[in-house]
Amino acid sequence: MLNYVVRRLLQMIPLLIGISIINFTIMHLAPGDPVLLLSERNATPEELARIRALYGLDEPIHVQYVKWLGHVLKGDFGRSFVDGRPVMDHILERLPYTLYLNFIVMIIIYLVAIPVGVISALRQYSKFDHAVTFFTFLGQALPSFWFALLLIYAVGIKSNWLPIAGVATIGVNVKTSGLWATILDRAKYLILPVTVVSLGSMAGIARYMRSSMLEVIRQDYVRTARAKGLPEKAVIIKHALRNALLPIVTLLGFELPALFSGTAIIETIFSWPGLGLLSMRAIFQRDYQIVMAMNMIGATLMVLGNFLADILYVIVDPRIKYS
Amino acid sequence: MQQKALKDFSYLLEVKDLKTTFYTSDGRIPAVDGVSLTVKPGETLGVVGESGCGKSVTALSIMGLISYPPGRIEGGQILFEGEDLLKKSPEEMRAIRGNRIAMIFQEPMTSLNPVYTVGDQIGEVLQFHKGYTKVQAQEKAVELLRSVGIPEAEKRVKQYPHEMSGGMRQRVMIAMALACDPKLLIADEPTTALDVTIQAQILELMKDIKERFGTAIMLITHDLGVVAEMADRVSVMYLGRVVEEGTASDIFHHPRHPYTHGLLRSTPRLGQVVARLHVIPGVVPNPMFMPTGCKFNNRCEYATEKCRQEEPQLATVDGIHSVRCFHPLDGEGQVI
Amino acid sequence: MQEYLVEVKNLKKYYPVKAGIFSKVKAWNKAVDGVSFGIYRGETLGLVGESGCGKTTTGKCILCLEEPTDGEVLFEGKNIFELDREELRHLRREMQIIFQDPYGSLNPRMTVGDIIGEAFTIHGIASGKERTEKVEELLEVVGLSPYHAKRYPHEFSGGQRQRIGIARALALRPKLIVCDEPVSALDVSIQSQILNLLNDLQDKFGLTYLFIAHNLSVVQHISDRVGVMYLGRLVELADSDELYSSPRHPYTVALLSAVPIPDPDVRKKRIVLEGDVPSSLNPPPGCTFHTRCPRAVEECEKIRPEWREVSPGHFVACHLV
Amino acid sequence: MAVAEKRTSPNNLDQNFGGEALTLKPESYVRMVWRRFKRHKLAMAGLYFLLAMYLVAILAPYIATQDYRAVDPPNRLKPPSREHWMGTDHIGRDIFSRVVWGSRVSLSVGFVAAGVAVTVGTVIGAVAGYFGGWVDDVLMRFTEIVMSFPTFFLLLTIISIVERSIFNIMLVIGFTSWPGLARIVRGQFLSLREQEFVMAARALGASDARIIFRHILPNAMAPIIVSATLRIGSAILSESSLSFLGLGVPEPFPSWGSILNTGRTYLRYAPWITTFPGIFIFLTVLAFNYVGDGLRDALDPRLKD
Amino acid sequence: MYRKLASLVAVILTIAVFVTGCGSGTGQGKEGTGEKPTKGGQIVYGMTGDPVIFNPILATDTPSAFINERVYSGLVRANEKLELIPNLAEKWEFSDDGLVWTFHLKKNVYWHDGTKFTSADVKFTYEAIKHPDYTGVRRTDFKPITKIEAPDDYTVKLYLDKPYAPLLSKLTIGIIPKHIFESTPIAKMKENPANMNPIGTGPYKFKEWQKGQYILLEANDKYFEEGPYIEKVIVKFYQDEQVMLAALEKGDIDYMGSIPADEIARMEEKYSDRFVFKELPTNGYDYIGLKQTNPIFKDKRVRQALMYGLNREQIVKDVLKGYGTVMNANIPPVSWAYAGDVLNQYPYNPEKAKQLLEEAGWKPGPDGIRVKDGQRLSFKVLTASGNKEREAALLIAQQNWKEIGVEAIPEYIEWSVLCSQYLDVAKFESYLLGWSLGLDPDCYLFFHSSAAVDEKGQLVGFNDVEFKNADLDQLLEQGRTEMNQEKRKEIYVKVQKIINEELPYVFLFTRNRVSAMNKKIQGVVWSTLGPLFPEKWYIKQ
Repeated sequence: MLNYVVRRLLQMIPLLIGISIINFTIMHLAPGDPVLLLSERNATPEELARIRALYGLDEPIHVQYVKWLGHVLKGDFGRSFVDGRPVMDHILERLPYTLYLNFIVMIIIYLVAIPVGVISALRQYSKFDHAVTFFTFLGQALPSFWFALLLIYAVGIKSNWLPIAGVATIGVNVKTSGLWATILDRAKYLILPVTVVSLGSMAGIARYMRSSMLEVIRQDYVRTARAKGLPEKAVIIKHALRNALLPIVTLLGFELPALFSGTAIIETIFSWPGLGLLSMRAIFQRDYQIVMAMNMIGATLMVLGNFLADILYVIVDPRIKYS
Repeated sequence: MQQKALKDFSYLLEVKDLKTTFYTSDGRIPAVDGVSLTVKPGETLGVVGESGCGKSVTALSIMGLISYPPGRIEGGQILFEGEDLLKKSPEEMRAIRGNRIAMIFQEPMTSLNPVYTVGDQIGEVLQFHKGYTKVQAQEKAVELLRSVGIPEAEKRVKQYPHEMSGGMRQRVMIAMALACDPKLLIADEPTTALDVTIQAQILELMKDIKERFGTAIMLITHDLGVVAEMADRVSVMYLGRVVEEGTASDIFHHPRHPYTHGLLRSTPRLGQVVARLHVIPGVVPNPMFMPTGCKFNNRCEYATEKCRQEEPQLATVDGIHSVRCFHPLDGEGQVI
Repeated sequence: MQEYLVEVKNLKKYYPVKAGIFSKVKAWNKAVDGVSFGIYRGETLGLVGESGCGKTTTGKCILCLEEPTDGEVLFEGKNIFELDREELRHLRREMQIIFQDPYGSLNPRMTVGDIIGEAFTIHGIASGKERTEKVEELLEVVGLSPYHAKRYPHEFSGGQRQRIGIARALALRPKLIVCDEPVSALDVSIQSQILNLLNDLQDKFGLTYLFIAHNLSVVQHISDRVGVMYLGRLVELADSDELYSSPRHPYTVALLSAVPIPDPDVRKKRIVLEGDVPSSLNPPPGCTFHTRCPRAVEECEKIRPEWREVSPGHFVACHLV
Repeated sequence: MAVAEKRTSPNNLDQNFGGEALTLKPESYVRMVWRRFKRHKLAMAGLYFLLAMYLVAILAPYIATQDYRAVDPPNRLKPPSREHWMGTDHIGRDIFSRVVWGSRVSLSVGFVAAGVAVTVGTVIGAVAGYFGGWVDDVLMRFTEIVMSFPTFFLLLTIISIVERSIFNIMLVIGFTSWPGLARIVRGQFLSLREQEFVMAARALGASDARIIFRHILPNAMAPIIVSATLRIGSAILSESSLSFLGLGVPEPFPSWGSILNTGRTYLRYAPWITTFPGIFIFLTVLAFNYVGDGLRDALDPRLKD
Repeated sequence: MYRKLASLVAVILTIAVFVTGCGSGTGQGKEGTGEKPTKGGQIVYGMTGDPVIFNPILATDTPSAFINERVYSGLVRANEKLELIPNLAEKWEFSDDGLVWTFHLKKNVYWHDGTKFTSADVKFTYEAIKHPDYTGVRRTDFKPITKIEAPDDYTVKLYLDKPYAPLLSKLTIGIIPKHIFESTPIAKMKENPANMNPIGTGPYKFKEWQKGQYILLEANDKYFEEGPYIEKVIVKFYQDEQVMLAALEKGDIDYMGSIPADEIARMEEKYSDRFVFKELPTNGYDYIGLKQTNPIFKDKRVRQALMYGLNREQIVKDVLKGYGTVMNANIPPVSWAYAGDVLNQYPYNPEKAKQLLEEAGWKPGPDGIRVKDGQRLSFKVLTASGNKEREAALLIAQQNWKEIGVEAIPEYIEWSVLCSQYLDVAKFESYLLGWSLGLDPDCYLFFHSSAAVDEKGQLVGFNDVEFKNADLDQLLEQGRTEMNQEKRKEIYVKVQKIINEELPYVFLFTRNRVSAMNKKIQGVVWSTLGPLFPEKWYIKQ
C-alpha cells in the first residue's frame, strides 16, 4: 500500500510539470500584453521596457518559466501585476468563501442526491423515478445564470428576509448578535446561491447513484442476501447501498477541485467573494500570476483528488489491493 | 388417491402446477408453465434440463425471489411442510428463507458480497434467524466453515470473498446455507462454474451434508453426470414443464420421454466411444413462440399429428415414474 | 511415422506482473511453461486441463495471436514466429480458430454474411456476388440457410452462432483449426450437433484440429490423441484410447476419476484431489502437481520431471512412471 | 473452462429465452435500438422536439418573420404582439426572428462543438486503448493534463485570447471538453480488443485499421453516441454561459445565449427577451438529455444480446 | 489610459472621479431645510466591480478612486461648478511667465495615523510619479514639471519647462504619506501594505475591507475642514448591475451612481419617496474613430456623409432613453470650453449623405454598397464586447449606413485584446469606444499630430486615428500654454470647429447618468462628478 502511494505520488510529478508548461504557455502566448494594459497608452518604448524588466517579463520565456517554477516550488506564486499583492494573499482571502459555499453545496447535494438516486433506482420507472429524472434534467438544462436572476427577482426582492447578494449582514457576528442570530444570518445569505449551484450539480450525482444502485441490485450477492431471508431494509442498506456507494467515493475525489475552482458565474450574480470571481477577473486583466496560480492549484487539487479517490477506493473496497 | 395420501404425509416440498411468467419489453415469457415437483425429507431431487427450461425460475419461485417486475407467479401452489408459500406474507417468507429453505447459486464468484468478510456474511444469517449476537455468530461461522471442509477456518472467517478460490467460495455459500440447519437446500447449478476436480470436492461435500444433516436437496443442473451421481429422484424439464419424473435409476436406464432419451444419448460418456453422437435436431423454441401441442413435437422423431394438436399431461407410467408424452418409450428405447 | 503439421517446441508464455514504485516486473505469470508436442496432419489433438492451465494460451500462441516468451511453433516446418508481416498474413489462411463464447466471438454489429465473408475481403479472394455465393455455400456446409447471411448474430441461438463461427473459420479452407472450447457454452443437445458437425467437416475437408476443452468426455469423443495440461505444463500425452484406459500421470488419473458418469448405478472409487490449483504466478517448484498429488515423493518437490515417452506415442512428465 | 451455461437470473431473460430467434422477423441493430428507443416516451418527445428545432433551424429564412438584424429603435422593448410574436429587444429587433435564427447558431454551436469533442476524444481514446503501451501512456497523461485544468476557466482563458467568432467558440468549447470521452472510449477499446470477435478478426489477418473501424468502433459507439448527445446540450449551455460573460457568439449573430444575455439587463420589465431564448435553451438541453437517456437505455449493453 | 478607466469588465460606464468639467450642480438639503447637521449614522454605497489598490497615484479603477477620494486629499479639488478650489493647499500663485507655481499648504492637517502632513509629502508624491521606476499611469500628467521644491514645511514650488494650464486640474490627485511609502523603493511601491490599508488625510479613515464584499470607512475626527458628520461609510460591491439595482430597491444600499437608462422611469415612479434621483451630464462621449490614413476615410466628404447618414438623435432617444446629448465635436456640454451651437449639427439627412458620397466618387454597387475604383465602401468597426449601449449604437449605425450604401462590419473583441492588439498599436479601420475626460479641455494628446504614430510606428499619444491638421496642432499648443480661461475658451472653440469640420471621429453622444441617493442623506452637493463633499453630508433626524 505504501509502495502504491509513493508510486502514485511520483507519477504526479511529470503530470504536474506538463500542466505547468501548458499553463505557462497558454498565458504567455495570449495576446493582450499585461505591460501594455498596465502602462500609459503613450508610454515610450523605453518606459515599457523598464516596466517589463521590473515585472521580469523581459527574459526569454523558458527562463521566465524556470524562475516561476522555482518560486512555485517554494510555494510562492509571485505577485499580482495589477495590485502588487502576493498571489497567495489573493487566493487565501477568497478561498474560505469558495470552500464555505461549495462545501455546503456538496453536503446538500450528497444528502439529497444519494437517497433520491437510491429511491428512484429501487422504484425504477415509478412516478417518483420519473419526477426525479425530470428534476435532475431540469437542473442540468436550466442556464444557471438565468435561473439565478429569476430567483433573485421572484424570491429575493419580494421577500424581505432573503438577501440577494453577499455573504453576511455587515455587523452581524457572534460578538454583536450571538451565535444563533449569526448562524441564521449566514444561512439566509446561503439560500439562493446554494439553491442555484446545487440544482445544477445534484443531477449528476443523483443519476450516477441511480445507475450505480440499479447495477448493484442486479448483482448475485444481493440475490444471495435475499435468499438468506434478510429483511429488505438490510438487503438494500447493508448489501446493495454499501456497494453502490463505492464509485461515489471516486466522485468525492473529483469534488475537491470543484470545491476550489468555484462557480464564477454564480459568484458574479450573488456577489460571492470567491475564487471564481478572482480568476475570472484575472483572466480579463491578464494578471498572469493569478491565473497561473489558480490553474496550477486547481490542477494540483484535481490530481490530488484523483489520487485521494484511488486511495479511498483501496480503503473502502476490500477487493482492490495494491502491491 | 392413494398417491395423494402419500404426498400429504411424506413430502417436504410439493410444487403444484406452478406458473411463473416474465413480462419483458419484448413480450410475455411463460418461463415456468405448470411445473409440479415433489421433494421428500432427506431426499435429493435432481432437476435437469437445458438452459431456458425454467429450472432456475422454479427454484427462485420456491424461494419467493421472483421480483415483480418483470416476473410474476401466476398460479399453482408451493407447499412446504404442508404450508403454501405463495400465501405467505413477505415477512413470513423471510423467516423461512435462509432458515428452513436455503439456496446456493451457480456463481460462487459473484454470489458473495465483496465488501464483507465471509464471517460477517455467514453470521448475518444466524443473527437474523437465530438471534445470535455478533460474537456468537462469528464463533458459529468458524464452526460452519470447518464443517464444510475449509482449513484454517479461524483465519478464513475474517477474509473477504476475493481472497478465496471459487471452490472455497462455494463452500462458504454452502456453510451459509447450512447455518440455520435448513430442511431443504436448493442448489442451483452449484458446480457448473467449477473445475472438475473442484466439482468433485463439492459433490462429495454435498453428499456428506445430506448424510450428516439429513437435509433434503433440490439439485438443479444441466449435467447429467452430476445428477446421476447425486440424485435419488430426477425431474426432467423442458420449456417450463416437467416432462419426466422418476427415480434416478429409472430415468437413466429406462427413459420414457423421447427428450430424456435423446438427451442421454447425445451426451458423450467417458469410457464409451461411439463413432457418432446421437442428435436431437433443432433448437429449443423461443418461449414467446411456443409450439402448440407437445412442446417437444418439433424436435421429436416420434411426433404424430396428435402431438402437434394436443398437449399431453404428466402421467404415471410405471409406479412412481411419470412422463408427459403420448408415445412414451418402453424403457428400452422403443416407442410403445 | 506420420508427419507433423504443427510442432510445438518448448513453448513458453510468461506475462509480466508489474509492481512497486517504478512498475518493475516483480514476477512472471507463467501461463505456459515449456510445452512440447506435435499435431499430425488430419488428426484431432485434444488438449484438456482445468481453468488456468494454459491450454488456451497455447492455442493462441500456435495461431500467433500471442507472442510467446520462448520456444517455437513449426507450421509445416517453418517457425511461425520468424515470419514477416506478409508471410504471417498468408499463414493466417492456413490456420483458424473457433472460440468458446458464441456470444462474444461474433461481432454483433456485422451481418452473418459479413462475418463469414470478411475473410475473403481481407485476403482479396472474392468480393461482390462471388463473395455472397461463397458465404451461402459455407452457410450450407455448416447446416444453416443461405438467407441467414443477411441476419445479425443476436438473432441466432448459441448453437447456430457456433456454426457461424465454424463457417468463418472454414472460409479460408485452413489446414488447421484450433477449437477453443467450442462446445462448452452449449446445451447438451446442441453440443452433440456441433461435435458431429466438426467430425463431418474434418472428413470432408481433411482438417486438422487442436481441440481444447475441459470436458474430458467430449475430448475423448472427438480426439485421436489427448494431451493433459496442468499449471502451464503438459503432464501427459497419448492416444485417446490409451490415455483413457490406462492413464499414467496421477493428475490424469484423478481428473478422470473426478468426472461424474451419467449412470446412477455406477459407483466408482473417486480420487478427490485436495485443495485448489496453485497460482501460476508462483507455481510450486519441481513437479507443479506435487502439492496435490496423492503419490508425491520428496523428489517431486525439487526436480521438474522430464517429458518423456514411456511407451510409443505415450508421453508423461512424472517421476513415478 | 469455467463457463458452461449462461446463468439464469430474472434480469437476464433475453439471453436465456433467446431460443429460436429466427422465427422473429429480421431486425438490424439500428432497428432494434429504434424499437427500444421508441418505448421511452419522453425521449421520443425530446426527439420530436429536436427534429422540430432542426427543421426550424434549416428553414429559418422562411420561418423568421423579419430580418433578425433589422434594428428598429422606436419599437424597442415591445411586448409580444401580433407583429412581434415574442416582442422586441432593446434596439427593436424582432425576438421571434432572432430566436428562429438563433436556433441555427445555437444548434450548430452545439453540434460542431460536440462533434469536435467527440472526434478528438474518440481518436485519442481509440488510439490509446487499442495500441496500449507507451502510446497509451503518453496520450492518457496528456488527457489527464487537459482534464486537470478547471474546465470553465480553461474555456474562458482560451476564449479570451482567440478571435471571437462563432467558429472559434465552437472549436474552443469542443477542444476543452473531450477528455472525459477519451477516457470512456479508451476503456471501451481496452475491453473490446480482448473480445473474441476481435481475436477472430486478427486470426483472419485483418489489419489494425480494419479491426479498429470495422470491429471495435461500431461496438464502442453506444457510449460515444450517448455522450455526443449529452455534449450537444452542454455545449449549448456553455455557449450561453460564455454569452453571459460577454464572450459568446458576437452580435449581430443571434445565439439563444446571446439573446438571453442581451435581455438580462431588461429582465424586469421586458422579460420576453429572456423568456423565449431561455425556454428554448432549456427545452433543447432537456430534450438532448432525454434523448441521451433514451439512447442509453436503448443501447444499454446489459439488455443487448 | 482614460479609456482603460472605462472599467475592464466594462459593465457600465462610470465617470472617473478625478475628472472635471463645468456642469450645473446644485446644493440640496441644507438650504432647503435650514437644519443644523448632526453627527452620526451611516451611508451605504453600492458599486460594481472590486477596488484594486488604495493608492491614488497607482489606482486606475473607479471603485478604488471612489475610496481614495474619501481617504486622501489632493492639493486642490473641484467644486460643483468644476472650479478648482483649495483642499490641502490653502492658496496658490503662478509666476508671471507661468513657469513657477507656488502652493501654500494648510497647517492643521494630520495623517490618519497622527503624523503631521507637510510639504515633504507633496514633494514625495509628485517625485514618485516622475520616478523612472514608477509603474502607474500618471506620468504624462506630470511631464511638464521639471522640479519640485519644498522650501519649508508648508510651501511647495513646482517648476515647469513651459506654461501648462491643464496641470492644475491634475493636482487633484491625492497626496500619499511619505513616512509610509518611503520605506519601499518606487519600483516596488505596489507591494507596500499601505496600499491595502491606506493612511490618508481625507475626511474618512479606512477601517475594514472584506474582500469582494464591502469596505468600511469611519469618520476622521481630525479632518482639517468642516465635518465629516456621517459616522460610517460602507461601500458594498456587486458584480452585477441588475443585482445592485435590486439591492437599491430592497433598501440594502443608499446610493447608486448610475441607474440603467431603461430602469429610470420605473424607479422614479416607484421610489421617489425614498430616493432623490439626479440626472447628471457626464464629461465624456462615445464616438467611432476613423483611421484617417485609410483610403476609405481619407476624403472628408465620406466622413461627413457618415455623420449625416447616422441618426444620432434616435440613438440618444432610443439607446440612451433620452438621457444624453448628441455630440458634434470633442468637448461635451459640461465643459466651460463647450462650443455649442456654433458647430455644424449634422442633422440626420441620408439624402445629403448620399450626395456627399456621390460627390466623393462612391457609386452604388450591385449589392447596394457603394464602390469606387473597384473598392467597396466597407469597413470593420471594432468594439469591446460587453457594453450593450455601444453594441446597440453600432447596430443602428450599421443599419443606417447600409441605407446610404455603406457597409460597416461590427467586430466585438475582448477588452485586453482590443487594447493591446489593435488600439495601442493603432491598427484598425475604425472602432467604437468612448472617452472619459479630464477637468481640462486640453485635447493635445487626442488630436495633435505629434500624438499619432511616430516614424518607428509607435503610437505616441492617444491619436490612434492618426489625425493630422497643422492649424489644429498650432491651436492645441496654444491652448496648453495660455493660462487665461477666457482666452483658452476661444482657442478651444476654434479647436472644436476644426474637429467638427474635419471629423477624425464620427461623434455620437454624451451620456447623462441618473444617480439615486437615499433621501435621508442631506447636504449633498450634486455635480457632473457626482455627489460632492461627502464630509458635509449628514443624516436627517
